[in-house]
Amino acid sequence: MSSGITDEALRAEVAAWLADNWTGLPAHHESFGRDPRSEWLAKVRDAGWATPRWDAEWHGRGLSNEQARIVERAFAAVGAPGAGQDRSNLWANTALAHATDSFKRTIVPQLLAGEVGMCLLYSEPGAGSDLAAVRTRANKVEGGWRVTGQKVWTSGAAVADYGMLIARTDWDVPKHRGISFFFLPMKQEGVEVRPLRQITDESHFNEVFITDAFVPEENLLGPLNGGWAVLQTALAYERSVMGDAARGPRSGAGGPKGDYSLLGLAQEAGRLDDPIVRQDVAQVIAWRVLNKLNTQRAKADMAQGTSSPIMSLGKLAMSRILHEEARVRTMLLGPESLLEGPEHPRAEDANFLSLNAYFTSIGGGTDQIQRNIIGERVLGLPREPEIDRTIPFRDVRAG
Amino acid sequence: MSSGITDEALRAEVAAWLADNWTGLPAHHESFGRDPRSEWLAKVRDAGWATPRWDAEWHGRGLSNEQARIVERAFAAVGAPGAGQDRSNLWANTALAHATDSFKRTIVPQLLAGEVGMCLLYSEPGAGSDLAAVRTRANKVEGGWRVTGQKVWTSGAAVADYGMLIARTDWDVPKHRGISFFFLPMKQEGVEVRPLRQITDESHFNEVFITDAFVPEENLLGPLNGGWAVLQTALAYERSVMGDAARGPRSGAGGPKGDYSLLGLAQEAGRLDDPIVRQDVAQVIAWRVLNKLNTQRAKADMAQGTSSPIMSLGKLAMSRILHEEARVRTMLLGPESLLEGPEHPRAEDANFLSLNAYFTSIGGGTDQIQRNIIGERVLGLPREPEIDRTIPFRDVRAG
Amino acid sequence: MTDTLVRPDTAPATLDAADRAALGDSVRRLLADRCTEADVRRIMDNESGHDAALWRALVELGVVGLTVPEEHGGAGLGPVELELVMEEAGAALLPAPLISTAMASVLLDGERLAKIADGSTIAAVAFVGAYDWAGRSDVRVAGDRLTGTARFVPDAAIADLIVVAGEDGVFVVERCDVTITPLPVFDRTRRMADVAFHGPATRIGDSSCVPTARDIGIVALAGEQAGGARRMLERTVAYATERHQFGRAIGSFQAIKHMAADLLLESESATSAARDAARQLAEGSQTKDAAIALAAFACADAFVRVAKDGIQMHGGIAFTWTNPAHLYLRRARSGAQLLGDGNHWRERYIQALEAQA
Amino acid sequence: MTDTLVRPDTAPATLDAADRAALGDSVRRLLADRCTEADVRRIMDNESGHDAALWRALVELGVVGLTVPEEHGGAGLGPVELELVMEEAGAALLPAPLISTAMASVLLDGERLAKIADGSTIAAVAFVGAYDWAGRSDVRVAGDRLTGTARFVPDAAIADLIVVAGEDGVFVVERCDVTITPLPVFDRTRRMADVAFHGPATRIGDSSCVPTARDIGIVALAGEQAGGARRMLERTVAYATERHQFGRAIGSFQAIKHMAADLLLESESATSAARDAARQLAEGSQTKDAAIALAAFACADAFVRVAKDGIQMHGGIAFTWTNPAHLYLRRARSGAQLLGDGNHWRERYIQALEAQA
Repeated sequence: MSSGITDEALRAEVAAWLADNWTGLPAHHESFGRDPRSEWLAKVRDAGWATPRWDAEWHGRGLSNEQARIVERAFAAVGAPGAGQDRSNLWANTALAHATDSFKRTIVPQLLAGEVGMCLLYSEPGAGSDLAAVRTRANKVEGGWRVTGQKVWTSGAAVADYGMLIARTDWDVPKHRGISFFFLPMKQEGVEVRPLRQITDESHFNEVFITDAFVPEENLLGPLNGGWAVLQTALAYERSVMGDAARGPRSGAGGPKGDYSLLGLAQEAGRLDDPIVRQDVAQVIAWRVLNKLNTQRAKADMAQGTSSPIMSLGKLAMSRILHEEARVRTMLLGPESLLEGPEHPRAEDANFLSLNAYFTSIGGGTDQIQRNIIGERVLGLPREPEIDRTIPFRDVRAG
Repeated sequence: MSSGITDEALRAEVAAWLADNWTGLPAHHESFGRDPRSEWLAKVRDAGWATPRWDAEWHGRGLSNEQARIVERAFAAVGAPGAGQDRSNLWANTALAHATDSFKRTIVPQLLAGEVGMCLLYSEPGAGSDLAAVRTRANKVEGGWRVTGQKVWTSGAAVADYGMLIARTDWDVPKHRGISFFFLPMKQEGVEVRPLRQITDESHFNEVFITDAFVPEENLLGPLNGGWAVLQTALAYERSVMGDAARGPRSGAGGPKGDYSLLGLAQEAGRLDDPIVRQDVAQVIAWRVLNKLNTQRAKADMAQGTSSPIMSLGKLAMSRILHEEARVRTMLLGPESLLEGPEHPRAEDANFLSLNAYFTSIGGGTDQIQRNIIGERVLGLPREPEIDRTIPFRDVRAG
Repeated sequence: MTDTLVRPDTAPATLDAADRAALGDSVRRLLADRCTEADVRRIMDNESGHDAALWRALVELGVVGLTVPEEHGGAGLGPVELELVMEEAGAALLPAPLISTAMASVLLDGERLAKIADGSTIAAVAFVGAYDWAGRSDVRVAGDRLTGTARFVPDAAIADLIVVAGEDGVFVVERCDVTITPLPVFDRTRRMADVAFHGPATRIGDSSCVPTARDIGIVALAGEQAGGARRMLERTVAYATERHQFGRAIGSFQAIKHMAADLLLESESATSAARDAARQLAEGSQTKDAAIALAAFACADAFVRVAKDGIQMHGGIAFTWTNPAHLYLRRARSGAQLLGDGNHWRERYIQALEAQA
Repeated sequence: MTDTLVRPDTAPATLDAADRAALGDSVRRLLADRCTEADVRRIMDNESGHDAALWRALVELGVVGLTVPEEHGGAGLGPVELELVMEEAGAALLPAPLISTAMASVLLDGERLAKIADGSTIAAVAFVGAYDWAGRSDVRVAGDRLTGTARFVPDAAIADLIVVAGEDGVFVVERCDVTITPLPVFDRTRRMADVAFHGPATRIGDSSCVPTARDIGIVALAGEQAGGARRMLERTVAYATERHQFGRAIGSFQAIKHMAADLLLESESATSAARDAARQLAEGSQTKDAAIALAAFACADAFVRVAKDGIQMHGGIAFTWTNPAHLYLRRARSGAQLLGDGNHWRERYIQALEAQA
């Protein structure tokens, strides 16, 4: 699609707009829940920069991918957020693609401005790797559904206005065919959020207990019992950004960060004269750099319109990197790694990483599930025969 | 079963017998085909030492396991072979347990004396990990069966008198239920043996092409179509000795052998001052020693009548050891590892090992199959659903 | 002098197989009763990390005085039995100063030994000088006076007595004569403290027993690690059998099953290594230095790996604080730094092999 | 002086994407036609390991003179194109002295360069002194005379010209002035020889181009390894799709599928590393030393691992001589020792990172 504007004109326009409008943001903000940057984001939305590839109807400008990147680069150059959400905003993309007309008119603008907080209600205690095994039920009632069940691994549930929910609406068909996808209002009786204590002793996630909660008819996304396909497109958004996004050490004082931080730590710890240390540090840094090179190559391939097998490897690669980096950090510190707490930031980093690495190797699909996906979708290897794919969900063994 | 003889009396008797009879063996012998040690072995058999645990009817003395070990130790002490074949002789054990009465009267004594050469006709090009998928057919004819098919990975086929053969005798039942087990006479038209060139450029194995070969009725072991169970007992014998038996480097001049040979090689190569080398050498030697300790513990457990989970780990352990040792040997040698041939024995060892390690990690059940076995039979994890277990073999997809 | 026995002056008794099994059973029963997961979590949350009542029960069972000679009120047993007991301790994640007191039992003399065995004294051991593997302590000896700080001393905060062991000899210092700074530790089942010395100390011996004390510590720790690895694997296999995804127990998938098989190799190898080191130490074998070094890194590595991969095999449930899997990983990580890390002991292993050759 | 370009005095052209793709296609087509598995096996069994007709075809396609400046009859291209061509060479296990001639192209001058490009001369490069990574050669320079032996020189037995490169400068020696001893090699697609010098030699330059020659060699080798790894993985995946056991394609089992996924990561990472090193070398990037070192070990390790695990995934069929899997492992093993092994380049990598910091 061509918008008719030249690159130069576009560049000038966005620069001028930013010069007129961008004055920076409050220093601190919380990344979950209602976005305190809403005022700015609303401005970006209304100017058409939030979703430059979309039509004007959806606050966009119908720009080509190349021109949209001009906009994104201009925002990035001054550090202003909010541009290019037509590629990055999971919630808005999902709603635009699948929500009912009336619902998306309301919700999409709000999502683009960060005016509503969102969370994911996918996983359950009995449905982790196997999301299609969800047992949360949505029963049809007048004007909507009543939902009952338990969800886990939900970030930001406590401050969310809506949860993207998968729930079972038909128990008498095979598991993938009886699931529906909803925007569940979170601020209601019947939705109870309890923080989940992680092995890192943090609580970034919640359990959500849903008891007879109401979701109105217009909040159904996609067809009734067609939620599995909606979920797949939503998951695809997530996966495509996961490789880069693994969280590092939490301490602010744990030495230099980034790909080469191990080198600094080894130096600090006085261990860089040990040839064994040098080999191990070199290998971990190498993996980090290789992962970055892979990602760059994937992006370049995609920009040229070729599909890239490399993107899906990022999360798996990062999982190895994080676990191995935890090992090497521990080795570098020796007995100091026995410690924890803010007074021992280097030990804190090593220990935190040794546990938090599972956030990447388990969360968002375990390494084992990732290898299945890479083997099947990228390399084209045949799927494993699935014994529960064709039988009514009622009859599937769970536990 | 108690034989009524005291340990002391038994010890004295076997010592006296050995003193009277054992004068050593010819220096060189070939381990496949007719055993040139037959004369000695026949003597051992006739004296009851070959199979001390068996009844006199089968050349034994009805000794307890403990007393039989007295006999074995006495033979081992002077280096005389042939004792305790009631535990070690795959062929004789299989025949005694499953052969027809008439056949075993003939064959068991011959097997104990090494008077007939044997080979295994199990694997086929299309049935490797999945032995139950054999497609060699045995069709019933007057007085026996006519066999047609192709077998691979057969050692000693060229000099064998019989092959222990599994062949399909019923195609209309699920795969495990249509297999029969035979002693196939090898010296006949219709049995053609071709050496198989391995990646090591050796030919220890053969392909055997069987075309309308005859096997007499009495050479059937176990019930018709009951060959799978016979095979299982035969395989159990093999597996129990595999962990120790992996072959090492072939060169005679490649430095000291055994668990600590890497240390000698590192020293010879002048690399033992490199801390990285020291770590890698230590780790490989450690794995070798641990495997030996595991095996000792397993044997001690079994002697006490407890079943040991450790025995089945030996082959898997050895596979890692051999591949890793090949890597470390290569690292120690540097560019010298590019060479081959008898003038470069250290390089020859490293390169040979890098290829021959697959003899252990693929041969006799791949590491992957081995992990299945350990997971299911030792740890008790549930079997994988098998899609071809219940359908007629005719309908199973092969390739 | 010889360092081949637990104490140069006393030959440790060795139980026969039946008595050894009975010892293991009695410890296992006690811990099943008194050291449940809930108990471990309760003790972890104590300020001291110690449960005096549980310790008392261990004293009464004879476990605390296991390697104390009978003449001093102990059971007079050796490394083989200690290793066996520690397998149970590791399996249960027992938070108690058993390794410290076992090491101290090698170093202490008559009356002090009796007080270890009867539970009236808890002793912590600080290895200094050449025996401080990571070189973090700076304890100086001048005559009979000690100054400086010993770092990362296990169980020091609950100890009545600090035993200082180095190439300059063995010293005891009363709790009241040192400054003890408890450290915030990642594995709260194994507490550590820094111990600052201000002069007063009593020399009780030369350095001849110090290597044996460290060897006893390694054997005890190796047993703990082997036991911990085995229990963590059992838990993981049990979970993989009961947890269903895709309509199947997850343990029926090769991804999980094959990891379990590899972990069995690790865990069984650790058990073999720990028991062999114990046996060789008890027998004063010529090759015991290699056996000790092998156990030191093989058992530490195995426990870390089984705990690590075990968490992965569990999936999300093991990412929660309430699941005990991470407690095993914490314990594995702390043991791996206690008396020397893997690289340290691999290097010592190859030195021992060179010395043997 | 700068060593940022292929030759200090010539800026390499860089093709646009379409031309680059066309170059890759033309090489792939030539090799699919003239360097089939049967051809590789035939050339392996040659005494020389060389096929003059195939070499002639590569000359005619412009591949041999790829990095020779246009003024000397070459294509005047750079590391990026060389790497691309070498990916195809590695995939096909091409037995031909492309790496040697590419390195020589950096070191040689006018007329000798023209003879490389037109195929009338094959040159082998012997790195000596500080550039002999494993220190096996003992070549001594006295004025313009060379004595001693260069060891493990690739392609020397078929070379018309030996180029000697070290810190004392660059020399050429005619074949007739040296004694060449072909070596029995494990990877018969890459022949080696020892070269003994008896004095006569011509100095053609100082040492300033030597690092670039080695860097070009690494980029070419890395490309070969990335291409080899990719093809070996493709072959393995194809076999795992077609081979059935237990009524299923073996690639449907997680044991095989998950190994394949891990190998894809290795193989894609190798491709990224090789291409990045080529780009940075072509651009004279400030961080090119790190990029070259990274490619050197990452590509070598990846090819070895993909070949190794690929054989395992095949099972018994790959244990036979007639299956080509082992040819990939042999090639991977020889490349991993050619210009420095993994440990060597990991150490150089960290040196480069230290220098950058």
